[in-house]
Amino acid sequence: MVEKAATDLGLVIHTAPFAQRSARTQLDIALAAGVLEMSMEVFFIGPAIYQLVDGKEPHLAGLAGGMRGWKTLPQLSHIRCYAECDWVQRIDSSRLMLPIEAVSGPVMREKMGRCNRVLGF
Amino acid sequence: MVEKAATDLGLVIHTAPFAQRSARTQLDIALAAGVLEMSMEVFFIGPAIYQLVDGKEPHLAGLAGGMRGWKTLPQLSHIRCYAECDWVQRIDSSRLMLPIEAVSGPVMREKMGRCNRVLGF
Amino acid sequence: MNIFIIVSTSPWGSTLGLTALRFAEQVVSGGDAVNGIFFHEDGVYHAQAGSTNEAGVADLTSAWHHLAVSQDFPLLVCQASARRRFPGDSQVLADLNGFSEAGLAQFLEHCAAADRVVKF
Amino acid sequence: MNIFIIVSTSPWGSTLGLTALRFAEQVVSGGDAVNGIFFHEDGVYHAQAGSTNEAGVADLTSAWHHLAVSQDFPLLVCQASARRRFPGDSQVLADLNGFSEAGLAQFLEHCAAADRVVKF
Amino acid sequence: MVAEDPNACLHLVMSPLRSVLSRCLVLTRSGDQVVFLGDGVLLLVDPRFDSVALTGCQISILASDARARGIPLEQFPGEVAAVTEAALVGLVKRCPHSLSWL
Amino acid sequence: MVAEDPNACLHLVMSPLRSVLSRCLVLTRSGDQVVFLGDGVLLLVDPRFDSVALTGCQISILASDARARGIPLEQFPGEVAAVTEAALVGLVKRCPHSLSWL
Repeated sequence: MVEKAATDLGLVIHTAPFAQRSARTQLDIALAAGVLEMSMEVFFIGPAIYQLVDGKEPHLAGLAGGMRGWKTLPQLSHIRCYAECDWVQRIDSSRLMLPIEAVSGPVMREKMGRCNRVLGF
Repeated sequence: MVEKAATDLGLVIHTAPFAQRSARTQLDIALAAGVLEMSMEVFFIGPAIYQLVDGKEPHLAGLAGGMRGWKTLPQLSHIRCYAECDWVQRIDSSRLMLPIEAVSGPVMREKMGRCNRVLGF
Repeated sequence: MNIFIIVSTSPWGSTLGLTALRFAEQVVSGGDAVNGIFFHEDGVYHAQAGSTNEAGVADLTSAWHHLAVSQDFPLLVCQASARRRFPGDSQVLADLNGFSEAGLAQFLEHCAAADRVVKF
Repeated sequence: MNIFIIVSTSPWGSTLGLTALRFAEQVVSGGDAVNGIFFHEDGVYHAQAGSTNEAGVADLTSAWHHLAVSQDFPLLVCQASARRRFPGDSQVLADLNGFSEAGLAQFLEHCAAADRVVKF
Repeated sequence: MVAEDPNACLHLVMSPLRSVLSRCLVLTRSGDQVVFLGDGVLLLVDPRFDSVALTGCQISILASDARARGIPLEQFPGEVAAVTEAALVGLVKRCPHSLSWL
Repeated sequence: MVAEDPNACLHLVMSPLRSVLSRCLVLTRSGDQVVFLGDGVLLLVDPRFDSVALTGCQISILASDARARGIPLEQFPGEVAAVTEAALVGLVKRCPHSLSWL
């Protein structure tokens, strides 16, 4: 059996989607990593999962759009997304832009530990 | 019996002492109100009570000093300070720059409601 | 009623700046008055035109100026907050965009003169 | 070891900027290397000299510059963060103080080249 | 024209963090108005948000901020009122004091 | 010279808010290093701070940040280590990953 290569980048997202208003910080880093063909595991903590909710109307609060860039990530590189069970349960899965694996904290911690590089935002 | 006049200003302080690094925002407003001879009630919520702790060494973290200005307030105008019981209990009272009344939330809310103007920082 | 508004957040740090602007517009259109806006802490960046040159995001500086001129209320920039953030002469910067520096005594006088004070 | 440092807070918004500087100095004096500093979000204000002209508070801009020159590592200012905050030509501003603008690809390359990444 | 409520305080909750709400609760009592706006709207979808602590308060959410962040207004029970910026002016006029929690 | 611990993560807690610590705890496990610095040092004097959630982790506090804020280092039990910026470099070298919680 061939051992699976470790994921290049573990991205831990733990702030609210628009905490720095443009909300693009985390997405932009994910896109840049995708362009460099880095494989990624993204860990959404708490309300950060709302990054992936489609159907936002950011213009209503004077916010920039562009969040749909998340949808393009699987075309760039290998990506897997995780979020906490209790947050995922409350969101209609048809509204999520990428497939999400609802897992516990310890499972996320374990997967994160095996990434070559971890960045948190 | 003469009815006591309402306090001019209720100041609600609910952020950590150095949240904006200089930590002087709240003190500066209190001092400005004191100079205008406004009577004051100051409500410290959570870690904000550390504003009044003496013996800080702000230079160790590159912070500006001047917090001892709290001590001069009673010379400018009438001032009363309140904080939550559980926070006050954990601080050696000899380290506080002004007398503090340890009270419950409902008591603070009641006193606050009777101030002519309330400002929160 | 006379309403005094405090803005403490930067144009890019949150959506509260835009909410404050809309709130002020609604105060006026409902027949009440704004007696001034006080830009405090990171709110002082509202006085810096061109701060948010991002597609789809409104530049609030000129919107504030427009509303203040039409309704004749002052845009007050907290002097201490501005001096901590803007290198050089912050008064010059503020003047350019129709804002003026104010100290805390002036702030408290506006608070006292208003029927309501609200902070964003 | 090679350590890459991210600074995300403004010089006045917290004490973490000074902690980052002291951390970098300790990395160097302990015989390890800093392969760069990335100033992100409100951290970009570290590139603006004279930001904290307050008594008793150190101006970090020149301290960063001094350390970077003596140890030959780059001071990278996040381009997107800077353009959102500085009106006009942010590159010119950054250049003046020995900082240079960087995109996220450059950021990720520095992360990959380092043994450790730490954020303040 | 809304009548003034001399005993009510208006609490503007602007943070998505539960511990900021905890601080707000110290000074909240029955009859107060609590409005969630800005990133604070995310508190209302936090699985650990407990509305029991706000019993006796009128709870509102700023509709534009909720929709901007992808939070559907239909999902809230009747006890949460979706409000406009104009309605927010009404609440400010109704309550002599307001506190902002960020 | 401290040995590298390939399984440890270093958590830098920079916020005084308990709910930021809650987020940190989601990704914390026994053997991790947790350092309180910046305004995060105030969490250690929060009456509702519960160190049980950090059982199995080494807890440290940045001494300069604590003293700057008037928090006496003597008041902490032996389980909390006061550290310098130099010691922080040692912790970063020891742990392959670090996460900052602000």
